[in-house]
Amino acid sequence: MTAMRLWPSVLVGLVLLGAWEFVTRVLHVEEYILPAPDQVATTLADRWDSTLRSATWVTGTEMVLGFAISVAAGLALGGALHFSAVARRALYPLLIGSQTVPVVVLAPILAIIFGYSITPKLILVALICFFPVVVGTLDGLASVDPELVRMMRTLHGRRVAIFTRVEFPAALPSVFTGVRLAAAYAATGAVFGEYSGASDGLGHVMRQGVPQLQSALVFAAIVLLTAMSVALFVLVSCAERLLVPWHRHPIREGNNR
Amino acid sequence: MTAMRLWPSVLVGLVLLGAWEFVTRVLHVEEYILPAPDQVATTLADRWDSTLRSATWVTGTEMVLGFAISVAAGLALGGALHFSAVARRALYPLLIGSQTVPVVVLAPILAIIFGYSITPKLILVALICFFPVVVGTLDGLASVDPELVRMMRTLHGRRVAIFTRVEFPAALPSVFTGVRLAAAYAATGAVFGEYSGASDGLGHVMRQGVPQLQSALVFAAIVLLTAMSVALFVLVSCAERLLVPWHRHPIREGNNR
Amino acid sequence: MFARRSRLPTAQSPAALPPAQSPAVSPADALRSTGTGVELRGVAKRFGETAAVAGADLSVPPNSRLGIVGPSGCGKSTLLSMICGLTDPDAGTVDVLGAADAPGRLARCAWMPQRDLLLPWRGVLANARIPLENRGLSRREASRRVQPLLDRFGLAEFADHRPAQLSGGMRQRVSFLRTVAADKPVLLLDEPFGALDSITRADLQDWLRAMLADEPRTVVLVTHDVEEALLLCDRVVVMSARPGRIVASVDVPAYAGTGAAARRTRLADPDFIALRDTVLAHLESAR
Amino acid sequence: MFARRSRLPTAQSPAALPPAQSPAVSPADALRSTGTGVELRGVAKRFGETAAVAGADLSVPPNSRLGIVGPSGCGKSTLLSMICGLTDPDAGTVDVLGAADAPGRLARCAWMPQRDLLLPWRGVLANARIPLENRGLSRREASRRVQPLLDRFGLAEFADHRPAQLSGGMRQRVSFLRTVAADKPVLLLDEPFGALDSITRADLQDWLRAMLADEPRTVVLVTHDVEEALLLCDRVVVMSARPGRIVASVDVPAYAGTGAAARRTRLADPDFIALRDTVLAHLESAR
Amino acid sequence: GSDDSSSAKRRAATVLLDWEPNPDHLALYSAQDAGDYTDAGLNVTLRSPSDPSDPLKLVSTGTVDLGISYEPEVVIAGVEKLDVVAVGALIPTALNSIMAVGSAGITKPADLAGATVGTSGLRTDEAFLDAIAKANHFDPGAIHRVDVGADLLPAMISKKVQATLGAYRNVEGVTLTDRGLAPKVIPVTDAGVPQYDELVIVARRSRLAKDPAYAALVRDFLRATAAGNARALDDPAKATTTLTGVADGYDPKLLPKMVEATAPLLRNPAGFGRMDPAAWTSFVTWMHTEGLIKTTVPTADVVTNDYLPKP
Ligand SMILES: Nc1ncnc2c1ncn2[C@@H]1O[C@H](COP(=O)(O)OP(=O)(O)OP(=O)(O)O)[C@@H](O)[C@H]1O
Ligand SMILES: Nc1ncnc2c1ncn2[C@@H]1O[C@H](COP(=O)(O)OP(=O)(O)OP(=O)(O)O)[C@@H](O)[C@H]1O
Ligand SMILES: [Mg+2]
Ligand SMILES: [Mg+2]
Repeated sequence: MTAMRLWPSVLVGLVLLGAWEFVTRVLHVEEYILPAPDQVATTLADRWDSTLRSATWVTGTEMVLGFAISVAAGLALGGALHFSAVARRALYPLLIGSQTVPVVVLAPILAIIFGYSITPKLILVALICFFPVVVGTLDGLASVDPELVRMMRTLHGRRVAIFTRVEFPAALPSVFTGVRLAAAYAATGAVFGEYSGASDGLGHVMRQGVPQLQSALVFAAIVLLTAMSVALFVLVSCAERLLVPWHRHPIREGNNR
Repeated sequence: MTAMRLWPSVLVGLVLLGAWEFVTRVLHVEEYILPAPDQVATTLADRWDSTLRSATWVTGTEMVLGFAISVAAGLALGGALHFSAVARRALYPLLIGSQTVPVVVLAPILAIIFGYSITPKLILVALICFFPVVVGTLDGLASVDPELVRMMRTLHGRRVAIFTRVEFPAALPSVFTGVRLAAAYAATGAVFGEYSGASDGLGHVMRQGVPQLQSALVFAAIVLLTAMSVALFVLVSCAERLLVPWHRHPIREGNNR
Repeated sequence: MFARRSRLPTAQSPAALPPAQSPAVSPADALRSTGTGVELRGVAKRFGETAAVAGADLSVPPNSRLGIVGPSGCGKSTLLSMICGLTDPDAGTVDVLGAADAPGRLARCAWMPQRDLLLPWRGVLANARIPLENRGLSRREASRRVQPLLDRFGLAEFADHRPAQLSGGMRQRVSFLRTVAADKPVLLLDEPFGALDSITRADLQDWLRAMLADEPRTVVLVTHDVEEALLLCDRVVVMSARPGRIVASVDVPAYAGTGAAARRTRLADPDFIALRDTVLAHLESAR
Repeated sequence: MFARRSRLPTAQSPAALPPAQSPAVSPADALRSTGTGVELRGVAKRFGETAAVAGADLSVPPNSRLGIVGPSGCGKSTLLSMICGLTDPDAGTVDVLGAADAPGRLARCAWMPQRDLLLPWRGVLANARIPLENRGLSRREASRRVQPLLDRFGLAEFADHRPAQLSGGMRQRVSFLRTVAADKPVLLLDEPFGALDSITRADLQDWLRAMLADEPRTVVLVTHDVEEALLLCDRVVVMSARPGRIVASVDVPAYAGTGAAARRTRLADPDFIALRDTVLAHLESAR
Repeated sequence: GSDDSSSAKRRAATVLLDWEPNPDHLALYSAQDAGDYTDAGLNVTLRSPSDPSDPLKLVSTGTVDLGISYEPEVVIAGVEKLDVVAVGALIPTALNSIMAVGSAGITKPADLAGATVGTSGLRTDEAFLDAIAKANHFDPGAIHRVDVGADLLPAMISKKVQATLGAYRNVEGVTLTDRGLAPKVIPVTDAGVPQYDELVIVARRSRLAKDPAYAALVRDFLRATAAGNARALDDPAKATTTLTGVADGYDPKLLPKMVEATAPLLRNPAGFGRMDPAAWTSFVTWMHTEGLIKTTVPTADVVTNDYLPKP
């Protein structure tokens, strides 16, 4: 079953590897531009113990923690904004603004405030990831069937009950759209965080590897980042399947679709 | 009416400016970290003709074009993937991977393929912005009420008709979640695009200004970027109001909410 | 006390059910102590171009039962939603057990919507116990209290099924059950049994009659089934086609007994048939 | 030709309506040329633990009308969805006008679901013309063809209203209209008039009877209203409680005439009343 | 592509800079602005890269004709078998410096012992620090290093670090001075790092040998750049104006000072662009001993003066 569901990814992965190998070997794309898959694999193995393991661990920690913070913050903010159209109109431009302040500008400010610890990195990851969660949450909450809310109001439903029992569950699919996006952006966030000064992590490895023309090492880092991203993404999708079982997997069996 | 709807944003904007002014003047935060609003305003005015106007134009063009490409590509890809669960499973990891490859790695590759034109910048903007559109489209399409689809099938509805007349309209709210996110990311995308080698644009200005501690100039660029982002976002929201009128503004008037 | 009226057929202590947490209602008895029932004066409502209700006057004495019949689209559902305070009338006043403000009316009315409006992510039991959860009961306790009604309505077997897994009639029964479980002094029922076969429908009508006999409530029942209105209500009014106004009112003499036999007798009663034909004639001319 | 059967009351040339674009159906006449109507043999369906339908056998001759009544939740809707090819039976065979495969059945059946399933983003007119748009007609042309039905069903004024702005009965009428506009040889109607008041309902029943008299189709009608089944159908079957099987079948003699008078006569006819009581008795014992 | 007549069609040459336009590129922009390239029959486009390593990669692949890079990076590229060679020095001396604001109390390299030093995180910067420590007789481990990425200035000004390594004396040094922070600037080459050429012009090595037209283009480019360099030295005010047009992100008030600080560094006693192969050889050796490269590379493979105008 699981094997059946995975083979397309595996197949595409293999085709892609083949194409990659083809491009590098047959079209002779230079190794420092695009290293061949086997070079990346070799580097991955050779540098795992010395460099990549600890870097993966550091970056993975930043990703997971930053992601968790951003989901919590995004849900809280989205929920809070939902309660007031005025607050929403007032703060939405700020939220968008928060996405246009580039990392290069924020990084020094954060470093000065928080020093060169993990904190500024977490803040950067969270800042990048919380936005889709907020937008997903707000959009989900705004699209709840108003009739359901009306129904709740006649059934002793007060504001909080309506939120927790109707609005939030109804918004969950849309919330998960945002959370899924956040999961995909966590890697980018962590790399940027590390660009602003870090002594370990995959972003740091890349930053050192690029001027050293260590393309195979850089690609090995990218492979690891992608693997972690995909893992986080899959995790989120599993959580969704668990938490939103009524949705997108309707049990209406035997339909001729 | 419109004035009434705008005052919260304006108020918050003023409060924020006040707080900013306070932080910079009273707490004496260094100018190179956070310039005072009036410094930013002065710079905005002083450097508008010499630098910022043309940079804004360049970056704005990249944003709008890249955004348009990403929406088109995201819709097309999301729609295409919707038709095949196998393709979805196969390509989703690739899509996530596309979000974890950093600009420094992509830029030389793009330069080799496309040379130094606006093309690589547009590709970078599109690469950043298309992802939320794909995810929004896919999530929207997956959550269409299967009963509506069944109904269509008995009414001469063939695959394409079902898609255009039921699935796509039903998915639009979720598509717009993605498009709205894409609009917010277009600025980031353009700035990154310019990091791939540009001779004009706000990203170019910032990349020069940041190491030089030209904070007022950098913040002026950020203000311009944010303004353009918000404008794009508002534009998308207006388009949504126009295209999805049955949603989130149900005409059920007079409800006691 | 609220719980005194509770007909949830469990052996609970009367004080166990906490009072509704609505701020507008303090002691539950206050909700029923006034002399008025449901009063509408000159109530009107437009939706854009459409005049849905035009100057409706209605007076439902406390603990009496009013049936409303009328052509499709004449504003019956709109009227119910104005009574319970979910929709504001454009003109006129609505008074429910002494409350004229929307929150006060909301606190007094339980509304069974025409569409079932079940929560798709909750199973049958979880949907049914929503009003009790809203009143602060634990899930366990709330489940314990609605379980007997599930059994009674033939839904016990489906307690964990989600709405998408139910038949249309089952969904309607869950919706009805949920409204009853809210345990409010005023019941506004919008076609409560429209999706039920005649046998199940008769059964539920009987149950409702018995429940109301046991502990009277003020009921406004919208239905397309004239017989149903006449069987369940003290008075039946006929609404005209849009814009809806009350064009006829028929008082219905009470009848005793429950069960299929009493019902059959009632349906065959010439007085009843005459009454039915009167209402139908009004309805015909109301078109 | 397909269009020959079209009863959309417009003055169109018979060839104007293009054939359905389903790949399974080539010349429209092929759909109706076979001698069989709808045939079910040992059809069964389970949903997990729930046995919805158990070994149903049914035979509906072409162009005849079958009514199905049965307790709520006995599998009537499931049966319809198996006939039209939207749900695969676990066991047994279904044959519709000679087609045993699901796509073939889908091409032959128009299904009116129990829930109205209107598209929330389309207005009344746009919802009603969906089947015509699906067959390749332009919006203009499709609108032109369904407009007379809108007028006939009292929806003309609401042509641009979206479903959320309609009353329950109006939504049901749109859904019925849409099903009829699909212009298929087999009509599967799941409680088509359940949300309508008695007068509107009688009117639509009359319309349906006249339409079917004019150009017969094979109809399977699920209803909770036994009188409705008897007024509209040639034969009425009773399904047992879950797991649903056919437990009784009653042939209904035809009656002539349309309009309120004919209807009243029919309802008062002692034979008719006897028939009704027979079905009700079967229903009672089917529970 | 090339062409026999210089009047009809000018030869296009794309030059990828090492970074955004800045005072280091005075010679290039002066030449561009004064029409030296046009006079040489060239149509030169100057471009910014996404990363300083781009010029090496893209010159090596032939995507661009010429690039600006750094001597240490060119050596690394040579070791990595990139098809590049330095054909001229744009800045014939080291710019990278130990830098500290006056109040930090760092006055000589030995003060770095026990100090917190911010670096840009590059391996070369780390190696420079090690070398400085050894040359000044203290344990490299006594330097507390903080990788501050690109944010060297804020790190110094906010006193998160006492000193930095990686900043250029003609740019960051000027900024600090302008802010009245009385910076102490010690070029790394004064602290124990061997002399090297900070910025060099690189060309594609194999093509130089095979394609006479390309060789001619490189020669013409270098000659025109030399002319530009001379112009910048002659008329710094004019050069400043030229630069102001392209260095958008710089403070227009500060640019003249930066140009002023840069001008002396542009002077090459051996003639514009000349590089000292012997110095390169010892720098390669130094890099090897410091572990920056795993194998050495023949000097002739990475540097040549053959295309420079004869002095
Ligand atoms: N939200 C709304 N927006 C616009 N028009 C509405 C809205 N709600 C109801 N209407 C209109 O008001 C009129 C009365 O609707 P209502 O639902 O009250 O009818 P009803 O008597 O309940 O009909 P039915 O018996 O068919 O349920 C209808 O014409 C309907 O189109
Ligand atoms: N998708 C489903 N998943 C699980 N169970 C289902 C599903 N659809 C129907 N059922 C079950 O099958 C049985 C028959 O359902 P069906 O809708 O056919 O009943 P029905 O005869 O149409 O009832 P009603 O008259 O109430 O509409 C019910 O017990 C229902 O719970
Ligand atoms: Mg209604
Ligand atoms: Mg059903």
